[in-house]
Amino acid sequence: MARISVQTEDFDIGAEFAALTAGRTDIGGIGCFVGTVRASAQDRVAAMTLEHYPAMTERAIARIVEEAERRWELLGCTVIHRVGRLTAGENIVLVLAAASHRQPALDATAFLIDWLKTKAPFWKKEEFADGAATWVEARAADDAAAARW
Amino acid sequence: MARISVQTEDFDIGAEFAALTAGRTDIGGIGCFVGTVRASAQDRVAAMTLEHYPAMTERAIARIVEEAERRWELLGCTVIHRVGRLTAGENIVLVLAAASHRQPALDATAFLIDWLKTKAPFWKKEEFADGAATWVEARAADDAAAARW
Amino acid sequence: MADAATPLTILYFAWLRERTGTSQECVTLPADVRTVGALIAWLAERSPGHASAFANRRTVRCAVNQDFADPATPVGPGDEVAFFPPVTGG
Amino acid sequence: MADAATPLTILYFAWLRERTGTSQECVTLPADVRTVGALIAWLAERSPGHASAFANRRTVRCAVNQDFADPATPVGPGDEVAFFPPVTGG
Repeated sequence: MARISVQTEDFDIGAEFAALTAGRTDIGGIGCFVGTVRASAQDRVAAMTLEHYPAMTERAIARIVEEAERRWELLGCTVIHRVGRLTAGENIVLVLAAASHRQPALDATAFLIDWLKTKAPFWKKEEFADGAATWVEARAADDAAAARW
Repeated sequence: MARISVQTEDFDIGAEFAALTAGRTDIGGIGCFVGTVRASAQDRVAAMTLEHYPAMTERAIARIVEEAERRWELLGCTVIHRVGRLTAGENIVLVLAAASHRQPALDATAFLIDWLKTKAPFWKKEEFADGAATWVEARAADDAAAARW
Repeated sequence: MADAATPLTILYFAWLRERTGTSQECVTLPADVRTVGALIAWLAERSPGHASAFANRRTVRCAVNQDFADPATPVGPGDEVAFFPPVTGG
Repeated sequence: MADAATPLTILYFAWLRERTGTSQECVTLPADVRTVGALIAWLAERSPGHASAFANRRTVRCAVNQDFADPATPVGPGDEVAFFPPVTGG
């Protein structure tokens, strides 16, 4: 039931909402999160490259979605994660979760992005304005966020 | 900075995301919630009419947004609430909150919809398939959700 | 400032509008009506519809000049006072 | 089942790929290498790049046949074993 995609091209947020809700009258709320490439004043990230483990990625995302479906009564779910080189301001990830009421929709959205950050095989390499490039290190805060659930 | 609109016409989710993030490279995450008219199998809501207090509504929403901006460092915020008659499946409300990281974006989104449900002057009258119509009663669960923050 | 003869505007929403049969009325207050609570007691006497609208005060909410108010909030000439049920938007 | 001579496929991602200088290699295991932990110790001997990739094992994660694994997870002929840093997507 869930739509899962790992792709290089950008996603169309409006079209994904429309596809998730088309013809449905049982949905009361849709939670959504979009992650984007941030270039803060300090670190001046110009771009990043997202590497992944193709044979495993969609399967790992499917398991995260199944876990969300076990925890909440979801009426639909979309996870799209981009890979390849993305420049500052570009979309990285889209999560949508639809439910009959807002609380499960919002909780499932937060759960999905927390677990994607810690349990799906993606790695980010950041390129800085001065030409340097480094692999992003996993954050303890992300592990703590994922462990809340 | 926030975009607030109370309107009869539908909103364009993709266009609202684009307007919020256009030209920005400081945003790391955008949280979103869309509320829709739900017609469950049991209660068979065919439509609802949203009444509001025009002189007060946008001001009440602006105060809720200001409170969110006091609590989280938001980089942008959109609240659109529809009024008038809406049929099953139609959009009611859109909340967007952008921040440098996902947690404030998601928390602010949940806060905004919780407070909108309890502190903005809107009233819903539901029409059922059999022609009956009743004013929706406020839910204790909504007060509890708003009081969490 | 408005003088004592300046009317108040009273607005009703949702089922308070339906029960009173009006969305808006202008009233000139007796001198002893100086709070939302006293105003409700006074308005409830105006008609059976008003009495019905204000019968269960726990379900009535109020705003004075577009700010949420409570029974102790002062009201006076020139104010806009709105009565409505607990809100149910979002 | 694969016999003992069937090679394993080893995949490396992110800085493990950069340090080992390879994204994929096929290896035939000695009979005494039967777990992820033993495999790491054995691979670390293959080159200075491999030694560098596995120098700090706390920062190395593993999947066996596309499932997350730990040092005690069994490995054997025909398996696909991937090594990578803690994930940072989303």
